[in-house]
Amino acid sequence: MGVKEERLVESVLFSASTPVSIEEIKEATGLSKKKVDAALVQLIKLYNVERNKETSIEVVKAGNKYTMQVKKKFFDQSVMVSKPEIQSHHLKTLALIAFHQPVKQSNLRRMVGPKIYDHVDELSAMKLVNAKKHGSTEMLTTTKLFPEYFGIDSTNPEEIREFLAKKVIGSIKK
Amino acid sequence: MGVKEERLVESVLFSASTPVSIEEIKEATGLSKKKVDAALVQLIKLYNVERNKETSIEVVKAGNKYTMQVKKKFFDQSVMVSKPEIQSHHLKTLALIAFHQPVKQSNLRRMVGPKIYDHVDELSAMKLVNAKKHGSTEMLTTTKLFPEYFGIDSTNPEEIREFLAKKVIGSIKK
Amino acid sequence: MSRINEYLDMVKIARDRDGIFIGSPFDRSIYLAFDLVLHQQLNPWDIDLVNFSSMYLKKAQEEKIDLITAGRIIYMAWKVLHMQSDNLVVHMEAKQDEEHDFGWEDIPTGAWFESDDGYSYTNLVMKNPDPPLEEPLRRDSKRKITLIELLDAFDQARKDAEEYQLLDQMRKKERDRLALKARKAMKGAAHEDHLEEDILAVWEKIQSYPKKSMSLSSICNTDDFDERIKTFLSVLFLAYDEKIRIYQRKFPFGEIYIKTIGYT
Repeated sequence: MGVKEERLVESVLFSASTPVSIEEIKEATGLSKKKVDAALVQLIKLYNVERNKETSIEVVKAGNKYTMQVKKKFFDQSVMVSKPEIQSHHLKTLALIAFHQPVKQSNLRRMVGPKIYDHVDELSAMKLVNAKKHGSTEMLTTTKLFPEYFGIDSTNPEEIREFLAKKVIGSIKK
Repeated sequence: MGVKEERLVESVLFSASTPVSIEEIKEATGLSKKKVDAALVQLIKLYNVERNKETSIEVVKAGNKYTMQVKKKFFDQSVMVSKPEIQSHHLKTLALIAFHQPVKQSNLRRMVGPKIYDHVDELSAMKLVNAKKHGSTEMLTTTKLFPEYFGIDSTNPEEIREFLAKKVIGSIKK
Repeated sequence: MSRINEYLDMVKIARDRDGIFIGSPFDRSIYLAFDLVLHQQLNPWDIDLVNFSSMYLKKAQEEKIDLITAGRIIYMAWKVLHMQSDNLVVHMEAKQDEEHDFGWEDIPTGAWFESDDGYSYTNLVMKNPDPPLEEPLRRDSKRKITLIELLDAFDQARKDAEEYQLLDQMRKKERDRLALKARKAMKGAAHEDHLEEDILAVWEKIQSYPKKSMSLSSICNTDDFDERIKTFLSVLFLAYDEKIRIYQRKFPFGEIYIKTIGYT
């Protein structure tokens, strides 16, 4: 495994503004799947372990894709340069959908109130939530984009649920 | 000069999509000008000298601003995954305006349909297209920025037109 | 509940036939109780127990029913009525829910309130000021467009324009066909004779209006019913011909607005 492959994959992760799949990295770099895999393992190790204290950037698996992003502890400072896109209320509704999915819009309405209709519209438009007709209501799930967007290392609803539960419990302990 | 300041400035450079001024970095990080300056010097050294072979990213001064970018030799790989600045639909409209200029918005609408109104708004906002009131419609031309942007060696609409025509005909012949 | 309905039926039959004989004293007492409710036009869902009791006792004395049975019946009737009224409230609430909310099939699937985890998670998310999800900070870098891409785009745009022209011609043909059909259908109608002139007149009015956006009522005398209809019809035709765009802010009875901008 050459250092050069690692650099190629690094440049791709850096330049893509959204998470990229192994397939996309393969296409951009012309490397084999095996080499891309190995380079990703190396990069995750380099950024998150070896250089841990010497970089504010991390390489993470997001859904089935990979991405480079600012480490959480440096987040607040850089937030002024690139603003968050989703309102905090919408994020809460999204967190409820992700936890309870598949969840009926009518049940969600009972939890959050009628404002959820707007939220669901917004989240659907952002392609983070999927709404499927279900009798007189809609059945809501998160999309494939959801874990990618938030850098969650799983596409499995059960694991996403665990991730969220930990986050919520973490926020109480603070 | 602490390592922490270096990390803060690094995270700002990384997350900003365009080059940032010292003033902007100061504002985002809350650091003094002196500390920002020192951090930038350190970062340039770190990326371009110390890590030289262990990174595909560089920190450079662009005019009075600073930016993080992919090193030239990795550019080819990254261009495939990085998003273009102008959406392909808008780009088509821009090409039509450049070729037919000066062109009435109403004529352009007849050519490709009502979607051009949005496109013209967007292209005006990007300062690539100029829209001047002309009776009940608008007269569209490309701006001074247009030839600069595409490296076309002329600001004369007639010459831009000819240039495009030649290039397109050339590409058809191929 | 079905027993009560039986008794109510009995009362109805008794009243219809005027003085039916009820053998069992117990049934007879019940009958009397419900008879009272019906004849006194008491609201069975909102019965004043004290009032009901004294009336019942009075009647029971007249009819010579023993007081113990009468007391039991009063108690039972009251209980039953109470049950029924409770049931009614529940039923009405459910119905309201159904109308305002969703259908009966909307029984929670996730059972978010039944599972402790789901319940506390939901509560915590709602109560915490910060959502558990944070948007990561990534680079939103966009690259410049190359000249080659611009040329490709031009090539593509020319093809798009050709396609659009072709489609537009087809659309126009179809529009003309439909317009002709619509006008034929209007034949014999009161407005048919002057429709063309009306449309032209309204179009001129719209064009001479100092703004590109106007309300329907600003270009016609709203008190004149005929003129209102004429203007409205013409506006519909003009919108159909894509000369204007019409919209409403409030549906269905809000003001109709006309916009000419972009359709010059």
